[in-house]
Amino acid sequence: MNISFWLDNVEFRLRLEEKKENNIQVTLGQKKYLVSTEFLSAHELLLNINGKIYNIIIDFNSSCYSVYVNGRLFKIEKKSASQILGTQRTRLRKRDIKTSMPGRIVKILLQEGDTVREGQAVLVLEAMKMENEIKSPQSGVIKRIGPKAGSYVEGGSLLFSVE
Amino acid sequence: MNISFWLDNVEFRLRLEEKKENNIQVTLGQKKYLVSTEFLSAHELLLNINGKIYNIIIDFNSSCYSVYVNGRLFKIEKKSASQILGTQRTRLRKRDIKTSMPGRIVKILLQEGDTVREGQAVLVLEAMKMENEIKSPQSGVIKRIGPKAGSYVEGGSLLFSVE
Amino acid sequence: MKKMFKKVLVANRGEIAARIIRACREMGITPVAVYSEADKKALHVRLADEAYFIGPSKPSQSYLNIDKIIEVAKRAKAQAIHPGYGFLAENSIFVKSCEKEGIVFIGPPSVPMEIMGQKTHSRQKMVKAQVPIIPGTLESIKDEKDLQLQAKKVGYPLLLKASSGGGGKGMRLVSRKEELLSSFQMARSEAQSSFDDPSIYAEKYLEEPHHIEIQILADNFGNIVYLGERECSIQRRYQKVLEETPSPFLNANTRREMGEVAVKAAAAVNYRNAGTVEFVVDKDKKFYFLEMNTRLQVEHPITEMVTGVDLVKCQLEIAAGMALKFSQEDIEPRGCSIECRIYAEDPENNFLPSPGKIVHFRSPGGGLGVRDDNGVYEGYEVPLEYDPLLSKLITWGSTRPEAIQRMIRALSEYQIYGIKTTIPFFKRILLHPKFFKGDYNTHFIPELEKEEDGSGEEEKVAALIAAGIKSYTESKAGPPLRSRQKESNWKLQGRLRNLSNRL
Amino acid sequence: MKKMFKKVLVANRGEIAARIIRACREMGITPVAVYSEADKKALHVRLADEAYFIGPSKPSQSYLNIDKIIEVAKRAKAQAIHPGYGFLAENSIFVKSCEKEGIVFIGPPSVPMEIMGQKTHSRQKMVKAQVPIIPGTLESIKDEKDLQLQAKKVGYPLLLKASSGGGGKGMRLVSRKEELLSSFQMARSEAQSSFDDPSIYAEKYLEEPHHIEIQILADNFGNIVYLGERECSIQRRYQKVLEETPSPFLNANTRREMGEVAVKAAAAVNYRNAGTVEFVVDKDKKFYFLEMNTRLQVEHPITEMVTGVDLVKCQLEIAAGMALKFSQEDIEPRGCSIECRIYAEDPENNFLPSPGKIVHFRSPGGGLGVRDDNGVYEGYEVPLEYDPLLSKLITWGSTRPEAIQRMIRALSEYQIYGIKTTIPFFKRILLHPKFFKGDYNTHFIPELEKEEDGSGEEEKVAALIAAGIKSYTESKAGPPLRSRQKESNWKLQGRLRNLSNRL
Repeated sequence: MNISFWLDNVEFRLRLEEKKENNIQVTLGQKKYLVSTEFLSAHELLLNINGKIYNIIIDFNSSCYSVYVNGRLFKIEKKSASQILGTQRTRLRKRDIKTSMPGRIVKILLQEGDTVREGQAVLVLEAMKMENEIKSPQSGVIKRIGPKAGSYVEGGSLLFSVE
Repeated sequence: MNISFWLDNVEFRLRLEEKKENNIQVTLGQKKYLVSTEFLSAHELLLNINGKIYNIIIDFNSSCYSVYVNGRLFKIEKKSASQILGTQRTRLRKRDIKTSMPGRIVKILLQEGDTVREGQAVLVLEAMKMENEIKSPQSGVIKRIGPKAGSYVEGGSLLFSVE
Repeated sequence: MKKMFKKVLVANRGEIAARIIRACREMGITPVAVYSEADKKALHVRLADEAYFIGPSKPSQSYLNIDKIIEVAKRAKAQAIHPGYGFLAENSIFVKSCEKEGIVFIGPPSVPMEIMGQKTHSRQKMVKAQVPIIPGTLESIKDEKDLQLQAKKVGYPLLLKASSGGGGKGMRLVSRKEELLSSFQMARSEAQSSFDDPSIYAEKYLEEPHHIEIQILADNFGNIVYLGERECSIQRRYQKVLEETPSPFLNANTRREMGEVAVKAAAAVNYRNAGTVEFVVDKDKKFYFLEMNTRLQVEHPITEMVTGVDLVKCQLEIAAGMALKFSQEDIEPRGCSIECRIYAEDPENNFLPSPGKIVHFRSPGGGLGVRDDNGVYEGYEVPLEYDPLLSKLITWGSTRPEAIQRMIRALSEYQIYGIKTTIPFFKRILLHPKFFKGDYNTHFIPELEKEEDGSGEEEKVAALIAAGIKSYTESKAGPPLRSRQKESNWKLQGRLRNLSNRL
Repeated sequence: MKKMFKKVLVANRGEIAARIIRACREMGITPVAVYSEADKKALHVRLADEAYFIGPSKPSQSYLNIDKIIEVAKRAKAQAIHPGYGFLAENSIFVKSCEKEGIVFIGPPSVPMEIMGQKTHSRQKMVKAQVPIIPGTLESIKDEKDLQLQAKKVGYPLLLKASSGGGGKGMRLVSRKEELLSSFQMARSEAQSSFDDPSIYAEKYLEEPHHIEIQILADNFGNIVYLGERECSIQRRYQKVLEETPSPFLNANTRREMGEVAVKAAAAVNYRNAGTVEFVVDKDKKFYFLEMNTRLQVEHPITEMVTGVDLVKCQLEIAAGMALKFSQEDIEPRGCSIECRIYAEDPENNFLPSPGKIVHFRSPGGGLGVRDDNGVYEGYEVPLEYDPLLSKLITWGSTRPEAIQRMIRALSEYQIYGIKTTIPFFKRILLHPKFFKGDYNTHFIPELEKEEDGSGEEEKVAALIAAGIKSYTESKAGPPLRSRQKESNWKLQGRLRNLSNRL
């Protein structure tokens, strides 16, 4: 079986061939791996990759695997055709940045109409007793800033729009 | 609501009255308890009984609650009419004692035809590296002993019958 | 002999409430928990013998609500209140309320608490007690004219600090004269909004500074002992991230001197309770009093690991009027200990908080030399309203390398899934050659953050293979049609890549 | 300086394999696990860096299969094998196989192992080394005539023991002359079937005996140290149940003498590795050599807790040819430590084994002074084929009461649900006034088992209320018809009771 995954916007192609029971050869790039698997539960895997042991937690929803290995989380996408097109399009379109956490707006660093680079901080939100810089996920122009400095925002409310 | 439970062949009657939200008064025997509850999961309860905290794990199957409190397991039966009758009858009838574990029969202590008291050891089974006395669950006469001394038994096989 | 309390109310939540509740249980004291709306299912409630609801999730309406907490203490017939750290732990109004109601506050009396809470007051007091302080002003700066005068005396670079401050708020580093006025104005306004007091004072900025603190214990009978130091220079945005004891930077001489000075500082304010005297140590191992924390410190466990002293039990005994059971000579730290503060934050995304449900939780705590003071459990939902500290993972080793390697091993076993945590960040610190050599100061993390994180390649491959296996297993179980669709993705995605490249 | 191994195979399973794997990881050694069919999902496999399948669940076909284990070690390029305890740990044929293949066996050479494995040999050797042994025969009893002669010399009560024995098998207590012959015959046949050797010897039976053992470490350079004792008198059917250090029964003098004698015993057989010299101590504190265990002991953690020495790491260093890093004067035990062996057994049903799936698992390990060496996890199915030890819960305290109270607290937090465990039984031991006073010997548990278990009333009420609440909650959620049916049960059951009374 051949599968194509996307991780951090890079494509990875895997080829899986069952050699004998519970022994799958995985080809990833130029390398081959011999893999055997024990399912500890639906979400917990004990993988043996070329003799090395990995404890893995894996979740699947909306065409994305969340894979947790040695304390790190990887979001591995299994994009369908239309979804990839969709993402590519919205990437160049207007983006509304919302907050997942309620908190207090400590500072607003840019104004409406300012240009912004990808990764540049737009405002500072205080939540869980910490101040957090909220950054723009893409370069563009700040079209709108929702809250005022010093105000409280609810979870899910708009922080700013960038286009 | 009134409920009747059986625990170790003793009947307990409970009366439950909802006083306000998440505040239930439970009457058990002469005593009254004010109880509030948080469900941590379907099987895990955090009970507050008269201000005291209890962490409880509870399972339900075949008309029996398995309740785990402070390291102790209680099997609380919620018997239906026919089940109670059934138990009473089998109690006086022939009982086949089977082993849940495979193991080796180290010793046989009684012979077919011997009378036996409730709790008296009938044979010794070695399993999980330990020797274990298998006792009669009721007084009566040993009708049959399945295995021979020194033989291996599979899980589920008959050890002895007592009537 | 004085009698131990029968019942103690723990006016806190999270890991520290769990820690105190366990100490109470081991002393035969009935621990009473309090909880807000968000904490109905919290670990500290589950561990307590009794628990009382105290109001909405907002701290000001529950954990900071003095009247409510006193009322519950009276209702539950608790003889004493342990405040933990944070919330009401350094609130002298609360201490006075307890005193008025005849409830024992497990902490210092209100007077030393007030002196140490006000930075310029405590600096003056320390000067009198011949405790070295960082060169700078003893009074708040009066006005802009005074500012110029004092800055000239102190010299550049200098730090402007809020007199009522803490935690880096209302603080500014001034490198040149040109920055002085604007920095002063910003510091003042921040101090005003954070502490309701615009007072600012100036301190000399020390080069390559270390933050090192001394743990002390003081009873009602004038006995004061120090229990060694904690090296707290691994900080991010003025927040401690990792602490260790002993400090790899100190020598035995400086260590003893600092201990003796810490005892002097505590004696100068008639201190009682566990307490921590914080110092800044410069590159020449000269040390200066920074502040005193008049409470149990977050990082107290590493001191317990090397001394064998249970600091919370000592606090309870001191508050009950008992004398310390040991003297300075009895305290012989053994081995080394490290603490990693595991936060619900995303280290790959500028340490943004990451509240939410812990779907899977497996702690390495419990192995030889591995302690885990956590406040969570599998299935628990980390609330938004409070500090994001999930766990303090602590290791002990007979040598520093052993403690470090044990920490690396323990971190590799720690599984918290469902939210983001700082676990991967600690691996970067611990595996850094500078850290392993013990050659670091407060600049360590800012410098580390500039370095590329090269790790994680092996995990990436494992993650991709895991996703592949999972996908393969599902395709074998599912209808054949679906797996055919998957295969055709290759072609489709090729087309799409071409398409998107043209957009 | 000798170099540490790069890769070590752990020829064991369960908690001890997990323990050794963790030590390897902390030393930068790649640990290699082996596993049988039943252990595909076992914890020790999950913790290892590499893992190899070695055959069917039956120990003789996997963990006891010398050829298979040697083959895997060679395939994995492991330089050394750690046997843990049990399985191949005291099998001198295995040691010789390793020697032949150039693989380092992490344990003693085969000669001291063989001497100590044979009870009459070791008794003779100890007599020569002026180590006190229990009065009795130095040779196996030749025949029934010799039996009468020897029994007269030894005196009653006496113990008949298997020369190749251990674990209470082939052992008989003889109180009177009349019982001698039949006991001898039974002991012989049991010894034959258990050890394939019918040899029996006789020992004087000591009154109110204590089982106390001394931990030693011996390197290749003639350095031997003792690391204090472990009191192991809390036994059930000759199996240790709970161990503590220091022994509340010993004084400093006896302790030092026993340590020195243990070193002498080890030196007499040119011992190398960690080892344990077991003694019987009578009511007058006279002590007698019982046997030497030439391996890591199950209860080794309590010694680690008070000395700060990682015994497994020492084993690895000694096997790699390094000298001990400390001498006798450096070993200063601090505080007290207790271990409870938590078995998958039902204490309310004559300790019948209770294998099966662990549906819910929450360990108290990781809190201050609480260590949990376990070999299981939530969702794990405890196999039928092996020892039912689930976990060793260990606490440390600065005093004995602190260690005990900490253990009681920790046990109260330990949740293992789905199988029966010995946790409730430990609460009975720890809360017993005789145990708390430290006034016990090997008769403690047999006497305890005669006492009524009066505890559990409060839990019973809580369990009934919990079932009531659960039932109530379900009835509110379910269809109204069902809850009406439940209410009518009252009447029905009344009728049934009347009916059944008449049967």
